Amino acid sequence: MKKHYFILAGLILLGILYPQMFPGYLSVAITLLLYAGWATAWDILGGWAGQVSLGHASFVGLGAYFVAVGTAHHEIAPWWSILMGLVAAAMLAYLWGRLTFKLKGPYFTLSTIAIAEILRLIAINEGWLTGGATGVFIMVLPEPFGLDLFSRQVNYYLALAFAATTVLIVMLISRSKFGYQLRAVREDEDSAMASGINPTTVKLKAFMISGALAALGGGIYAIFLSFIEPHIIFYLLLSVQIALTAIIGGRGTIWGPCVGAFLLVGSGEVFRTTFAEANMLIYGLLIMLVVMFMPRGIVGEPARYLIRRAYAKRAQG
Amino acid sequence: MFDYVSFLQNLSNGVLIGGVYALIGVGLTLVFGVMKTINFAHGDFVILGMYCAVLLNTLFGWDPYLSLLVAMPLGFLTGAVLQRVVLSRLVEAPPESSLLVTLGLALVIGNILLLTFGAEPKSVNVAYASSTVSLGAVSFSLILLLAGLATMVVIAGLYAVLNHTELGRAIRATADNRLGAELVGINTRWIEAVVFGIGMSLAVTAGVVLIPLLFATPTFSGAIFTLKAFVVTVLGGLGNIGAAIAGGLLLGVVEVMGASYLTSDYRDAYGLLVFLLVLLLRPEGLFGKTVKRV
Amino acid sequence: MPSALKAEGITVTFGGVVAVDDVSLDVEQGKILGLIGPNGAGKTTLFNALTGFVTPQSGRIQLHGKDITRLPPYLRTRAGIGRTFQTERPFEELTLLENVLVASFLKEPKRKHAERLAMEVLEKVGLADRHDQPALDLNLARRRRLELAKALAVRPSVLFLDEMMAGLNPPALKEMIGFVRQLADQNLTIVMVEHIMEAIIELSDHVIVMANGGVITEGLPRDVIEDPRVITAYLGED
Amino acid sequence: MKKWIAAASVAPWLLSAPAVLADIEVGVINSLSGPFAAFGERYQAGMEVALEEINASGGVKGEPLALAVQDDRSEATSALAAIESLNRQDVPLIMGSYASSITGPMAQLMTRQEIPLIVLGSADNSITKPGSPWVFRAKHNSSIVAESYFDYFDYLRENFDDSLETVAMLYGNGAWPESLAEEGARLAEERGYEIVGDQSYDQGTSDFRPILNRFRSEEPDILYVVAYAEDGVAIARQMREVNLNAKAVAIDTGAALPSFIDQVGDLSEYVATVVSWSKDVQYEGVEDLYERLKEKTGEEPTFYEAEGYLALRVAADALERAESLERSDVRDALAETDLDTPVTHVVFESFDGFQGQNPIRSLVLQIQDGEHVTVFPDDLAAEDVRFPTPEWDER
Repeated sequence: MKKHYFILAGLILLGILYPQMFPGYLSVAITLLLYAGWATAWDILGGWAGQVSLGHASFVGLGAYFVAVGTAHHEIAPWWSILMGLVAAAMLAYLWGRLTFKLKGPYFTLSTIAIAEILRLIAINEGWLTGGATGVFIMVLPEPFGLDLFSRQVNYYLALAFAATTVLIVMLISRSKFGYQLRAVREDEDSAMASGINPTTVKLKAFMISGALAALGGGIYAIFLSFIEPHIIFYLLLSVQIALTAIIGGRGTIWGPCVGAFLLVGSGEVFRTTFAEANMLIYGLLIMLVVMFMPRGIVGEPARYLIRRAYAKRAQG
Repeated sequence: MFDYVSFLQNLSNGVLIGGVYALIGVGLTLVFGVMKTINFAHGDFVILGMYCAVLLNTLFGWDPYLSLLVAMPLGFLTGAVLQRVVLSRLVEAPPESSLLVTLGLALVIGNILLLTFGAEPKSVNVAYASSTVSLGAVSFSLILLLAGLATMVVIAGLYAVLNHTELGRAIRATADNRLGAELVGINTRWIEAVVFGIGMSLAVTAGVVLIPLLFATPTFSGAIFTLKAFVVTVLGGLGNIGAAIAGGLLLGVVEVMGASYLTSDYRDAYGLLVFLLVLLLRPEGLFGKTVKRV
Repeated sequence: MPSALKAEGITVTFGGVVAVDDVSLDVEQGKILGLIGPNGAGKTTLFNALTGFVTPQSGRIQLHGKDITRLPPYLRTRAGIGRTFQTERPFEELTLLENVLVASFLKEPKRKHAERLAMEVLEKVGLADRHDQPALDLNLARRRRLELAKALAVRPSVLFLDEMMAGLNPPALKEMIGFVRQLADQNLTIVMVEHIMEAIIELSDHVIVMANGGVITEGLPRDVIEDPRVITAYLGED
Repeated sequence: MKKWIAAASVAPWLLSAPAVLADIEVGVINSLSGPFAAFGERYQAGMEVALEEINASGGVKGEPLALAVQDDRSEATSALAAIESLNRQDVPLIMGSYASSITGPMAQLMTRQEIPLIVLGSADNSITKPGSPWVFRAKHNSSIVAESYFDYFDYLRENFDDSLETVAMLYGNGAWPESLAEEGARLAEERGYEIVGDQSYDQGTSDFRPILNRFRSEEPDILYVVAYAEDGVAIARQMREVNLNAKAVAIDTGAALPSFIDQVGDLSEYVATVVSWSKDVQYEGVEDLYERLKEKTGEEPTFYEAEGYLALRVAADALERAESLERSDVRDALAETDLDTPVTHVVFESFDGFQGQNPIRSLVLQIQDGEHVTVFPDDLAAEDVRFPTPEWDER
């Protein structure tokens, strides 16, 4: 376990130095860090609790809209509006989970798509609340300690802090009572109940943490874009991308979602500049190949192999 | 005063649109029934059918309905091959793998179409595109009527195959109880390929039938069709062919009535709300068999 | 001896089919109750009704005098019921210790204490030396022992064992019987569903025989298995 | 099929990316893949025609001009990455992109990084209102377009039928349709029209019958529709189907494409639509441009290609006049633009809260005998307006 903390510390250090080394590549890095954070947050529900959601864009959208509408229409500082967004996301997750957690497997997944689509339509049609389909511009932001929140560097460090926090939370969860409860519920709810675990409570907690963290990233995303529209924020494809990032990296692993983000955002950027119009085709093929040949994900598959090998060695020795 | 004529007009429009939805949904429900796989590329299969009709129309000037002769068998073959090459590998993989691989497949199909046909929306303009058939004060769109007719023919055909052929018995046996089917000597792997082929063939058919009505866009409308197909099948009951028709009609009527008498802004939300209610209150579908829950 | 578990008039129906028909039982503290009967007799359903996984249509269940009839399974666990499952599925990627931790956290929220408790039960079932191995590729006998350790880790006062002996080879069977004996000696109350007669005879203080959802006879193990009704019930099935 | 070849042939070229130092490169961020690719391709064709023209007449500052094109995959984050990538190549200015959801974030970032932006496709008001000193748009915006429609309605009211009063609005729920509807509602009130129907729809299955049936009972004089290509076609067909009549029918965006006439046929007659450019507009050089655009795409050109052409002409003009290729010099040159092109006249002004916006005169086209014909404003018109639209039964 210690090694995970060392890896995280090393990566954070690398992350802090990155803008000095590659000052011209910050936007890609911010996107990558946001996806790493979102996918890790998604994984708390989707991987650790085993409930595959295709509606996480709703939480991203909630966080983004709290920040954007807060600053643009109500002059609320982003640190307050993001807190409000976190609470709202947790509340949404609570209600959402209460409503749908009795559904299993694909039925739960389908219900998340439906709810996310309804939320998208609300965001588009209720202009008094969201600014409507024409979107919201963030023109001014306060400057805490003289920091320009619009600058790429500040965006970058916010995204880094977000991704690092999310990973740290997952690391803490993975070794905690809650983490073991999550695994128990994922594997077998009956067996979990026999261990005195209330599956609904555990899943609700996971959903609330997952949703709130996704909303946190959403708030940073809004500042990063500084212009948001419901069509792109509450987008089904964003939900799908978040889920795919975690799944391709490896569900229920600490580093899987981050590796997924590195691979998908990184390769997306490489394909964008090299394969021109074919880039989405190659992206789709990549997803198919990983799912077909590494069904547990890029981190999950070798981890399983390593455990097997270590066990086999010991059995011999 | 309540306007009965426009009510009947709206109701009949809802039923006709519902027929189209049913046609989109029936392939998805068949595949789910046998393979327990949720196919996210289903909508893109529909689009493939649309492009097939467009291509045959531009090359040979064929009427869209004529291109069914090519599209249906081609869809069947492609589907069966896809199942053998891609999906059959995932039997041992975690349960959501097939869902994910079809998501990837959807991206691949959409972008192959984009590279081949360009991004411009394509359609076939038939002379009868806005013709109507009148019955008293109520008029029906000819194309929607044809689509409804196609739905009935296709579903009747499917019903006949499932209930009156050896293959159909094998498919139903596999859907009911896979292990049991294997024990009586049914090659379930082969059945799955056939079923996926039929599913794709049905999706392609829907696309061809829809082309006089809608535009084919390579990367955009696939997800919309897939979503509609999900709603239809869940409303009816996943895996239940007959119920897909009922689910489609219900969705069509709910949407059209909502758009007519409430507000059209939330048209798609009406269907989704009913979808959620059904999921939560009757997960086996409105018209599915009651499943004993233990 | 006070009664540890008491059930009165338990009836369970599924869509009109009566699976358990008006069954009552009473187990004293520290005793072992054996539950036998042919397949489809309703043993497992009764077992699930007692542990909370099935809701009975009528009847009352008391644990140490407290009514638990309406409690969901996890609250029954917290009230003192532990159980094993026939289809045990350990978390393959976790070590044996971590597998047991899931359960031992219930009574010991601090990780250090939870680990100590988990080690204790692993020692009890003889898996302590393997505690840091992943549960991957564990053989059947060890999986059973791990399952038993998980059930014990919630510190139950009444332990339900669901066909723990099935499929074990003779030495493993002997071992398992030894574990269960020890547990009872430590004043744990045990209810076991079992097909292996050897285990029933050796362990049970009292045996209930079920067929078609009802109790056909009960009593001491030796008496019960010689009861002609029991023999008919089993043979009739073949 | 040619796309496949293009994709395959461009890949190795981009991988090796030989930096041709002699050229002056301007940045282009365009939607070449993803849902907006249909538009991106058209802008690209227009820019290429302008590029050929510019280089044929000696390039810029005596150097050949080249385009550094980056795909934004129809999403904002890729566009932002593309800005950084072009920034590293030190381009003097960037043109882009189609959707407001992409162009908005681009405008914000480029203002901060002080890179001149020439808007390619986005017509959303918010891009140039309040705008920034670094953002320039030669094409129209939602206010200008909505005003053109209502100027046209006013013109009809004054010259043909003073009873024109009621308006029914139908529009998609995207940014552009919604903003045109908002502006339309505002102008309707200002100019004394009554809104009798106001319905939006989500993208999807193109069934407008419920809405059109509703409108029919309101008997509007004017139908004001904002819909993209496929929806516009469906709306026109279904109007006939449900027998919805109006004296004036305007369908924005969808009806401006040649494919609209192909798909809708005779039913498209009398439909009006506002564009920034048309092949029969009375500007100099229009026929020549039309021919070249047509040759490039092999299809009937549209205002999209023209806007792409326009953007690069504006860029080249500013680069030519700029004291150096420093961005601040290029910005200053852009601000002083006063350019005649076959598409329109370009100056960048501040007015009504806009900044860096060309107060372009939009054109109203009407479909007459299977052709798009410029009918308004008067001095740019090629033909007279046909009014009123006859009822379906009388056609």
